Amino acid sequence: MYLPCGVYHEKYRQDHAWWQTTFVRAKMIFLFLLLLVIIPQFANLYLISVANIVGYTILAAMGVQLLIGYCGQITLGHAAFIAVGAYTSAILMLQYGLPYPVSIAAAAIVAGLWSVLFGLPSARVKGFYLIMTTMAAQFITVDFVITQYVSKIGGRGHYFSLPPGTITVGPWVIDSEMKVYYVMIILVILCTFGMANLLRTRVGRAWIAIRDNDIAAEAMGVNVVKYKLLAFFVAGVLGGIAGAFWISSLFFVSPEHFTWSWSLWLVGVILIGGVGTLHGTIFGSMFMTLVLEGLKFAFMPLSGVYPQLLEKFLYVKEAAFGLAIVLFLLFEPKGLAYRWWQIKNYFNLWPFSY
Amino acid sequence: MTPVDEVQLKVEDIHISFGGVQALMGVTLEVKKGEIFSLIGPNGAGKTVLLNCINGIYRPQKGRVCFEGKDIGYLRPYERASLGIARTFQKIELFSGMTVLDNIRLGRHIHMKTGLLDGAIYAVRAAREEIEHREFIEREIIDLLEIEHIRDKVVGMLPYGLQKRVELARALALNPKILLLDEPMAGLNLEEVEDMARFILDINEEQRWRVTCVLVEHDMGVVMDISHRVAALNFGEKISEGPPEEVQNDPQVIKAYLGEVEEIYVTRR
Amino acid sequence: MSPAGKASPAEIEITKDLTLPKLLLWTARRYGDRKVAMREKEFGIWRPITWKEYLDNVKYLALGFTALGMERGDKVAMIGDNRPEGLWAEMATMCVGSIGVWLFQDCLIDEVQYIIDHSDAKFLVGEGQEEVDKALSIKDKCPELERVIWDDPKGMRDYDDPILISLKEVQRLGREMEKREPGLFEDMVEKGDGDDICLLFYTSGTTALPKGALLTHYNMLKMGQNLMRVDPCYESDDFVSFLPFAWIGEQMMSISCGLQAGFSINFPEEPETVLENLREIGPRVMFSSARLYEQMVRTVQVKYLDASFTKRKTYEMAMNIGYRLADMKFAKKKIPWWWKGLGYLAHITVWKKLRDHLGLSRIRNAYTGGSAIGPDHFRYFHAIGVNLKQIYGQTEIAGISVLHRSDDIKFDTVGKPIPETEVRITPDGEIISRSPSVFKGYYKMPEETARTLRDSWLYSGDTGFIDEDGHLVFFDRTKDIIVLSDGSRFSPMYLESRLKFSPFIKDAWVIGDKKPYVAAVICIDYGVVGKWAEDRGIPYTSYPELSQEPRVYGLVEKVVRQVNKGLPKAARIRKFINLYKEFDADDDELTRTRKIRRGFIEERYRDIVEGLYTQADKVHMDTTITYENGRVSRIRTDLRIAEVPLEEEA
Amino acid sequence: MELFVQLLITGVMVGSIYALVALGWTLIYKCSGVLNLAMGELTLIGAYVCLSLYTWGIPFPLALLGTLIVGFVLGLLTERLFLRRLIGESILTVIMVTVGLSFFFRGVVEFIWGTDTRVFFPPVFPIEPIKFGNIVIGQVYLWSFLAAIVLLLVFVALFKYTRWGLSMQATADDEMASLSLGVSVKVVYALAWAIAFMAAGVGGTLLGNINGLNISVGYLGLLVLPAVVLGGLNSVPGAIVGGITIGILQNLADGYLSRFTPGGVKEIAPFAFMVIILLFKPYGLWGWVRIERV
Repeated sequence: MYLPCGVYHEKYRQDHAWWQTTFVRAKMIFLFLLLLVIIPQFANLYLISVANIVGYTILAAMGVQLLIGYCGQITLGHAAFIAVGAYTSAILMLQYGLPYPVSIAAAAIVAGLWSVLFGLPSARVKGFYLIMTTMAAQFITVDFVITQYVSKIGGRGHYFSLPPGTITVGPWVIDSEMKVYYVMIILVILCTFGMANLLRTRVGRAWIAIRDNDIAAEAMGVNVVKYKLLAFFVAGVLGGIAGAFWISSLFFVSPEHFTWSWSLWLVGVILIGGVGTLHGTIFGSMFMTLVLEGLKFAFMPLSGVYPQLLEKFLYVKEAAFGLAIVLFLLFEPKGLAYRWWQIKNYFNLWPFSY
Repeated sequence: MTPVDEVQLKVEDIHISFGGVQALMGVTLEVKKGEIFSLIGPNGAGKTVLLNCINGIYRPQKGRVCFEGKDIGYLRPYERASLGIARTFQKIELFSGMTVLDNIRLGRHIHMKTGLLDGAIYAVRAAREEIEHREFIEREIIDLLEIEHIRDKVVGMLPYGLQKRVELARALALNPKILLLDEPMAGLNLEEVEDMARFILDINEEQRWRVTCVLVEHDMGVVMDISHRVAALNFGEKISEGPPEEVQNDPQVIKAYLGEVEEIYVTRR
Repeated sequence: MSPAGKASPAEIEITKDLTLPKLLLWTARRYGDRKVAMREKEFGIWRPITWKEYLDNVKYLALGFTALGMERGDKVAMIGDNRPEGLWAEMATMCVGSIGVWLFQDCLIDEVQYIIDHSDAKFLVGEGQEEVDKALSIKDKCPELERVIWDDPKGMRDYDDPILISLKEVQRLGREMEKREPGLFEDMVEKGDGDDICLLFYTSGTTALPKGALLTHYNMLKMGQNLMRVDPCYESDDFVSFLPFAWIGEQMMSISCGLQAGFSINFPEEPETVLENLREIGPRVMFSSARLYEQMVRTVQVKYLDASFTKRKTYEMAMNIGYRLADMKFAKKKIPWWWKGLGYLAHITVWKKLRDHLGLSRIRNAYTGGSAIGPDHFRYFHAIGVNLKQIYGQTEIAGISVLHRSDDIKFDTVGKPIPETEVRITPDGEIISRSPSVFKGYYKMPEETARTLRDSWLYSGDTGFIDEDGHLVFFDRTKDIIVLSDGSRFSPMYLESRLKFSPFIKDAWVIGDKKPYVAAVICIDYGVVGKWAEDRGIPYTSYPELSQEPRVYGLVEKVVRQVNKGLPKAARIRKFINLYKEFDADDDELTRTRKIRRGFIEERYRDIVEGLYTQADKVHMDTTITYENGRVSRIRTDLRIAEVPLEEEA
Repeated sequence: MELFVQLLITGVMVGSIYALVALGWTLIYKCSGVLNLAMGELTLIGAYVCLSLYTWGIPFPLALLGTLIVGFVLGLLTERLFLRRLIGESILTVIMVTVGLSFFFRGVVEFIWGTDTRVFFPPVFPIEPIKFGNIVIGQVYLWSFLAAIVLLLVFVALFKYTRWGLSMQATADDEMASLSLGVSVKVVYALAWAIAFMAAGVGGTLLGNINGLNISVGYLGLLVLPAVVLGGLNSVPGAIVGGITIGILQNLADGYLSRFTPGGVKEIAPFAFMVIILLFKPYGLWGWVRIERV
């Protein structure tokens, strides 16, 4: 951590604090104001809806970041746990009429446990073989269990439609993008802080230790299997929260929202953002959502020349995403967070280079 | 410190082979409490394998490992760590992405309690525990091993000698009863070797620690200087055991080292 | 930055009755637990010690000393790094009425023995095992030594010599004493008188044996007061104590000014973390040897060499502005508004950050003393906006007699005398001074005392003159002045420090006294030149090899030419040689404060000196080197002599 | 019993197509260590190219040849542009580059050919099934099987008996040794990708002939993964056996288990089977246990 001259600590508590200088504290207060007051005040609905997608991506990618970036367990099936969360939350609200916050908590737990189930092979399996089992989790959960069984609960057909007014937090009905935005901001802030705190305490350190050197971790007294499963659990919880959040901005839930592509997309997001950093998750989510939205505007003028372009924009987006991942991995393998760090360093070290 | 006449660690008739190669063939050892016990022997004699068996990374095909009178052969490495068996590795095995402080903090893992919920909230209990253990690490370990100047550095960037020291620090953070040191002096320069020897003596003798040390080492000068007893291995068998001078002059040991004299039988003094 | 709003602190009236312990008692009672007296970076954080804790520690230590049989007038030798315990021991000693003798931490065993023996020290307070070892090895040769007190328990488990006792134990004895005789401490402090000797300083002496200067409470207090009359210190200030306590400058700040102003003293964690810790604290006041400032400039210049193009250019521009502004300031010209604007620009783009890196972003007054700092370095600090000032003084005058004023700085002078101080020049150019801080004499050396102290004037043995503005110009130690071929006198130190402004040159030694021309022996900076060589693909394996590389000679020659520019012909360096090793204090080539010991090296490198004044183009060397761990190795090598052609003045 | 034999035979026939694609996968892994998740998109490209050519009126064998050529060129290009830089990177990076490629290829395919199902028209193979007693086999299956077997044999022969094949083998066994033997590792990598592209293209074409061609044919690329896991990642015969096993398994599961569930068993069975295998044999059926050295 870079501290300016003249900042010193007389207590460990100060030394362990997140924000140690007035400048940083002011910056964070500004950020909160921006998110909670300024953006809702001045942004139009379209921007808010984009922000909601960003928030959803952050929540969804955070679990992936935890598994891949902090615990070294590559997962290609995270959408499955998001789906579990979404369906649990939806069923609890539709069938049992539970309030939204309760259903989020329940969805988180269910998704966490479901994730542990598919994390079990990680006790014995490493590398490519583990990737295979997480992939299997995706197909078994979404394409089989949810499509064939869960969606049929309550005889609602293939889709779970969510009639307006279903989703309520106490007296408030979550029925506009703006309200969804507030739900999103609160969840994102809670999850980010929770994760950041976890990562600097015992559990998080054990995860990172497993990532860096699992043999040494075990020799230092870390129950590797237990902590891997814990990582799967927490990742599942985060996925569940993401899923449960996302239904608030949908009119219906269907398995198509949680395809394998979405799992891969999330991994792409953390790769572009930066593996093993929390703000990498945020950068990646923003980058992918905003850049691809921006692409749409870039294509608009072209549609006059080639009208099919807009119609087929989805495919362009897909190809662009693929190309972005490849290019990032080849030319910026440490992701945006590293670049961010470099920029900060550039100025912190100014006028020198080290 | 003079060792107590009480067996702390006992290895009995260990056999282990890898793909037909017999790495250990019936090795039996007793390490007394408070002792610095050194294992010597030519390359490939099975010293590291033996440490790995004690620490649980390998499961011997035959034989028993007893610690403080209990058979611990069925325990996983992390369970043995929580009994008080800590170790360092021959090729440094640090968590290279973490800072020195975090590496040592991880060594406190078994003494900490924070779980998921406390950790995520951080505010009260986890914060208190972090501070308590930070205090312990700073007072007992960082100060002892003189690594104040690098506490916030990422270990991957440190020079080799300091990494060795950090590894020792991490093992020490376990507050172990017995410390397995796999070639702690390998690759160090003269000054660093002296420091390391001093640290090992401190850990063994200081009232605060009194840790039994099992040392695998090639540097004969150090081995002869600091060990209470020495055992020599060759081709997976114990060929000699006793006080340093005795083992050094054992004709069997000399024979085992024959032909390797130039490289191995060195002393940096 | 400047404490413009703050009122000048109330000055303490210094009577002949006041002593340092009395002042401590008074200050500590005034602040109690409400203010931090000192901080030590220990176990990763800056642990605060309040004034009350400070006083308590001193008190029990003092009582413990008494319990051990310390009496007024006894000598207590102290050795160790800068840490609170050192200061406690010193204050406790003074409280008892004894005399403190500080030794340099890296003193060789012979020096330790000499000083302890010569000062008749009864007690030795050492930090830990290393000091205890030293003490035990000399105790038989120092019959006066009764007790050795140690503090850091690390590695002390096997020591059972009855002479040893721990600081904690002494304090425990003190507590018992307190119970038996309450009020004893206050009585002891009360007995003190301003004219009592409080400290005995052994001067590091560039020649001969160390001499012990006797200083009184009054000397010390007056000196601090007069310094602060020029540059007030405030109780809210932070000061970092990192120079050896055995150096008068450090005592002046930590003891004299510290007690009078009541500021917080901060102790670094380890000697190797000083710069880092300095940066954390960001002191308001700093007093250090020229060496540290030179080191800072060197670090900056090395980093500058490695910075990217944009950064280098920005830095260069800002520095150009800075130098112009500094020169205008020195010349006391009114600075035009556009230059002020440019200066502000340079401040926010470069200087601010640069000072932050150096840990000088909050500095109000930075002093340099001990040895003169070179004009290039001096200008450099003013260019980046650090108010660096020269201090001139000797141990014998409690550290300081002449000082720059903030609005009246000339980089080739050391400023004007501080209040209550008179400075004169004798007809043969020697600087003499008189003030309330002039010492009482040398311990057990009446002849030396008589030579130095005549008619209450202190004869410094330095050469200088007072210029038209009343500034003292310090030339050099009289015996170090060289007489050039044209008969003019010249200070080699001036040339040396200008040479050392180049990051490539670590040390330089200029010769030319009564010689046909000036020559220099250069020690290149291994790290920087090594990097330079690597960047150019020049292979080398060791210092000797690198130093003899022709391209390195070319590099050094460029520096020499630069320095030669603007010098009178006779003073220009005509020949130089790259030495095969760096000067080293362990080889006695440098003093502990890292000044060159001219006499010694002249003797040691006689071959080189001779070579420089013959027609030869190389010198053959055959000598031995002692390494830090005691290893000795023999070196045989040829050193090339390079000739610098004289350029006609343009 | 009849059902069983019927399922078995269909399974073997479809499985041979899987085997063909799995062979391509294994080849890449063996030679360059790349775990390729873009296999499905390679089959798509190949199949669509063939279909386009066929629709323009080019006879099927020639169209297939065209597929092979396009596959070869694309394989070389892909390797040169993207994968050559990946040597020595972490497993995640390598996998995600292929994932990125798969997104890219899929987007391009969808952009050019759309997502509607297309069929080879007129049908390449006669529609009437052939009957062996009570067992009915569609001619499409039979011809595809034959084509797959022929191609498998050709590839294996290439691999075993040509200079390039041998150097590929050498590279796979020991990169350093092959370097010292003067084998160009770069060429070998490129060839592996070219062959994989060709094999996948043919596999896709054949599958497209059976069920019609749409984006879901890319699923074939995923089925390959259980196949190679079963067969051990780096064994060519293993890949062939694994491919056929998966084909059989899938058909058996479909035949026997689908009555118990609302559907989807056919697609899931290979993966469920794979997870179960991995739980008990963490390194695949023929994998080795690694000894951790510290």
